[in-house]
Amino acid sequence: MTEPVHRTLGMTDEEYESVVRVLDRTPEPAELAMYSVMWSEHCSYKSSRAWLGRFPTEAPWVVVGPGENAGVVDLGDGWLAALRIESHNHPSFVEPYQGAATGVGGILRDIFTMGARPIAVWDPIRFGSLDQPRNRYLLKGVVAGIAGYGNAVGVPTLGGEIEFADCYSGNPLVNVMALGILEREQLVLSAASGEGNVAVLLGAATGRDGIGGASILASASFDEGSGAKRPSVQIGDPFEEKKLIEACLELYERGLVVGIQDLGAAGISCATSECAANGGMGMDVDLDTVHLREHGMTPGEILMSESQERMLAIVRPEDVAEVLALAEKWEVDASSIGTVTPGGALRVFQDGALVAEVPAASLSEDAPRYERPRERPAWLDAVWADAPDVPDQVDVAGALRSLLDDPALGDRSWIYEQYDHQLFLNTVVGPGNDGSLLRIKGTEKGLAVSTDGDGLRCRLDPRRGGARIVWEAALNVAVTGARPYAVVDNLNFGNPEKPEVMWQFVEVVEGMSQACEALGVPVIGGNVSFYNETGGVDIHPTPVVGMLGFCDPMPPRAPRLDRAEEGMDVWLVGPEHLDDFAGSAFARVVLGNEGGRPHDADAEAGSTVIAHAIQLAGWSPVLHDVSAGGVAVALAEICIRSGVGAVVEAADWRELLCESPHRFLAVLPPEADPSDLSPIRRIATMGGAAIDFGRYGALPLTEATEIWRNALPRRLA
Amino acid sequence: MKVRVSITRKAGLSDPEGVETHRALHDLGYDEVGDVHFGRIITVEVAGKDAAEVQARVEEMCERLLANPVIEDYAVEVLG
Amino acid sequence: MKVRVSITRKAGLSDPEGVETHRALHDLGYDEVGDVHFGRIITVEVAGKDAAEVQARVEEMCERLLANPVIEDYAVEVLG
Amino acid sequence: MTIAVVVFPGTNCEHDVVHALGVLGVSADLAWHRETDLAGASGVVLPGGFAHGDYLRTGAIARFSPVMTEVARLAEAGCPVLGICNGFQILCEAGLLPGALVANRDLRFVCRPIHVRVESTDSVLTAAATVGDVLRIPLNSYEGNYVAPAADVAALEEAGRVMLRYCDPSGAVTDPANPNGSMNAIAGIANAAGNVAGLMPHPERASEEILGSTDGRVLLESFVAAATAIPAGR
Ligand SMILES: Nc1ncnc2c1ncn2[C@@H]1O[C@H](COP(=O)(O)OP(=O)(O)O)[C@@H](O)[C@H]1O
Ligand SMILES: [Mg+2]
Repeated sequence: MTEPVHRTLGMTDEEYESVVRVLDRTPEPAELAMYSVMWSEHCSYKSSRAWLGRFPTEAPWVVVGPGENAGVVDLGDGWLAALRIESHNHPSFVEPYQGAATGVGGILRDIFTMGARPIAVWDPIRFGSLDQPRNRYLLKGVVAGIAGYGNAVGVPTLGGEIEFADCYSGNPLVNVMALGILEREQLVLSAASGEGNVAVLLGAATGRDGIGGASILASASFDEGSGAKRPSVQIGDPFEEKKLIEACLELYERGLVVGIQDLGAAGISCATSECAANGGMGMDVDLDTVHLREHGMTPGEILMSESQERMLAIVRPEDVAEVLALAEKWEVDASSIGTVTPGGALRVFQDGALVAEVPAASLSEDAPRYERPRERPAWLDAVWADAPDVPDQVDVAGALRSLLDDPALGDRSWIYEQYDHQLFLNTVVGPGNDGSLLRIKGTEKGLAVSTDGDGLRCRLDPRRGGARIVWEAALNVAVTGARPYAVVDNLNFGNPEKPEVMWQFVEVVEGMSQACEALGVPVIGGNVSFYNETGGVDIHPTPVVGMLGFCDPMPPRAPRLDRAEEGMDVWLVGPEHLDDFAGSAFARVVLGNEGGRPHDADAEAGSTVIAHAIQLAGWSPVLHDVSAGGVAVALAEICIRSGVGAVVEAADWRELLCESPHRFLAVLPPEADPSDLSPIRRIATMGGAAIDFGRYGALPLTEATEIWRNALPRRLA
Repeated sequence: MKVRVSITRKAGLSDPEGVETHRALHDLGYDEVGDVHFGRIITVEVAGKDAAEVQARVEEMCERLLANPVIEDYAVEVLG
Repeated sequence: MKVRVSITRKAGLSDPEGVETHRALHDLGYDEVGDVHFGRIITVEVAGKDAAEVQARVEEMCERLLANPVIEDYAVEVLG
Repeated sequence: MTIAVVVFPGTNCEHDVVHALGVLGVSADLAWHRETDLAGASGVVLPGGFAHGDYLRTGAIARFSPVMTEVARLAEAGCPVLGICNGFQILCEAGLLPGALVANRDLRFVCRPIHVRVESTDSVLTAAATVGDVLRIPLNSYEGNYVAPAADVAALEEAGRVMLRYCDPSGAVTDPANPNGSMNAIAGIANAAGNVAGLMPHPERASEEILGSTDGRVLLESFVAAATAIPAGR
């Protein structure tokens, strides 16, 4: 017995019935292909949509909130910033280089679709243990792919993060975030208004890439049987994208487009239907005019192709010639493929015959919505009961040795030195610090950005974990002098058809929402990646936050980790520690424990500490937030980067190694007295050739440096 | 023995280098040029007496390291 | 006609890809592997009837564009 | 005096070069690669990036752009021509400088500040510097590994045409301080007349304190001084 076609396309019988109801007839093959992709989890958010409304999305500075290709905020004086995050998890597992490369390409298109010039990329990534060759291969391939595409397309990669855990072995996470800036007049949206306007397809030729493809793949579990669903891998072409960026930016500058949309999942069918639906219009599309890379493509294949580096611009008829000429100047292929029509129908023709006719809006608006069952995982109580068994006394220097050797805590320069992180001459604080800080030339304004996630802590308590990553990201931008301004999020989860996973999802959304509300920071966009499971095992619930911070003016000399000097004092700013070891690096690396229940964020303390950080950033040589590895690792990073030791005078070992939230270190000149910035206390003095914890031992600086620098390279050699 | 491995991208996948080189050849006036495709050759010196055995070993190297079977095809020729 | 161009680095000039691949093969236990050299293959579809003429044209393309004579050697085979 | 900064499809450092020259008080104009006349320029910069995607071979396709005929003419006429990173690669491919740049020794892209030692001041790149100066300047390349037939390298050395060599912070030329495996640790060279020069590191990325270093300024200043000294577009 052969399976009905809709099932091979990943559609349930009920969903198929809805298509029949919408059309009031049996769908043609091309139509079924369109619905199957547009109604996939990846495109329709059918399992998550009900919950995403919880996020606070409003603030006076929000220009474009969630729903468009990227969120946009106002920076004053006519300047806007656009931010967006996406996942490319499954494609990167199939082919790490191209998967990651095309992830970068896709996220950049989301930015310049808004009219913005992309100015920076971040890459939060997660893998299984580097003990396994396959994971080393994946990490190297992903980093090379991000470098290969990002560097060549000419957009610097300013940071990211990396975690390792077994749950990512069969399912690495590759998220990418991009930032753009634009002047207000250049903002464009994806609405096709105006009957008779022309849809111009710009960019690469259309081939059989990712047919039935990337989006379906990202909407189903990944197991042995999924070979059949495997799309042909897409090959990224950064050169084509670079030309496309320049061509589109010039189109906007000359006011030649009415609306524009990038081609991502579901290719032409998605772009045409969304443009039409957003403008309350319809569109006639002629597939014979699409520039094809391969012979004999069916209408369904052309419509669904996920070939990279393509854009769909909506242009007034009288401007078409100028648009085509401009494309030619930039050596970008372009052709008119459609016309905006009244009435809301998307009609597709090939060889003069009508091959599909659907209500454009139905592809997105009539998509199914599921409120899937939720249930708190039964295993959680046992996990909480398995709290780290913390000893009375610890050799902090010894523990630090192990922590600095952890691949997620050691030096990440092996990664970020493969990325151009200086192009455009905006990078005031680059990777290797907490947040990166970019200047906007010709203004006093600065943008700070950090990406943060914490799979383990979110597994232990998704609500608290979700809140804490938001607070951590906020502090990471605050230590560069910027105030938290907007958030994008990437929610990487397991199979939503499992009630435990849905419960985790909803808890995370709640925790993140509470933190954003307390901070007064709007969520301006995001992405959901479900079905991150292999062989029935789900990944940790892994939300990733991208935090945009803003300052105007920028600090005259923003703090950096490498500016500590002999004789300076080290102050610990933040509330008393809470003995918070659950999910800490110390528990994981030194005690081998991954249980317990982490403490919650404290909105009041968090806000105070962020205000202190912003104030101190105006004049402190070094500020560094305390996160994985606690005060001990934070201090060690300052010592290593500045090339000077430290003597810790007053601190309990628990204070040094636990990971209570809302704390940072400030290294200040000896004459400074910041004690009015309570809660604050002096804990160490910079100097000497060791990181000296007194009765808890001392680690020679040279040794610490050696261990830290080699943590990643020695595992990848 | 000297072995030549030829690695080419699987049919149907895009080949940006080929496209750009095609464009450049036409700019230089070589209008007779049609499709251009890029690949790699790796020549490997392998100690061994038996050609069939060497062939099998190098094919294994291709699967494991030299080629990326997800996007590439390879051919191994033992040149002797 | 289909033409295969093989381009290899001139002997004596450094070939980082070859060196690195040699190292990686040994790491994987292929101790029988000696020298490894990297090169590119470019296959070009050329309109033309006369093999010798096509060969000459493609050699010219190599001299002008496809190879860098300072550091590379090339070989042109008309496959027909 | 104006300086032409050439833009190929895929070039990406053109605005950075214009900005850095602006910091020195010099104005520069972008010139699209299809232009055939740069007669108004008294100096030409080929900036970094990935001209034509660096496909086929770095610099290979760019060298045939119409503008390169004009660049060759100006070079011949003694006009200062500077290639930075991809620009250096293009000058080599075009035969205006000897040798070629191939993949880095360890096959990884390198973006970080490195040190170079000034070896000669006989070029538009180094005239304002002092032999022995050690400069800290960002490198940003995958194909930064300078190679040439041994005889060509010997001839370069003989003629004192190596301008910059990779070194450690103290100025010592050591193997670990060579970031990409370049022969003789060559980071920058010039033609026999000294008016055409190329280097892999990016001086424009080291021209403002706020970005971490100003060591690249002396190189850009050398170039600007040379451009000022000659009449436009000879
Ligand atoms: N995958 C990556 N790509 C680029 N930079 C990275 C990556 N992972 C970490 N980094 C950089 O290394 C530094 C330390 O990262 P991390 O410890 O995660 O920062 P924090 O704990 O302050 O959030 C940051 O500057 C970060 O941007
Ligand atoms: Mg931090």
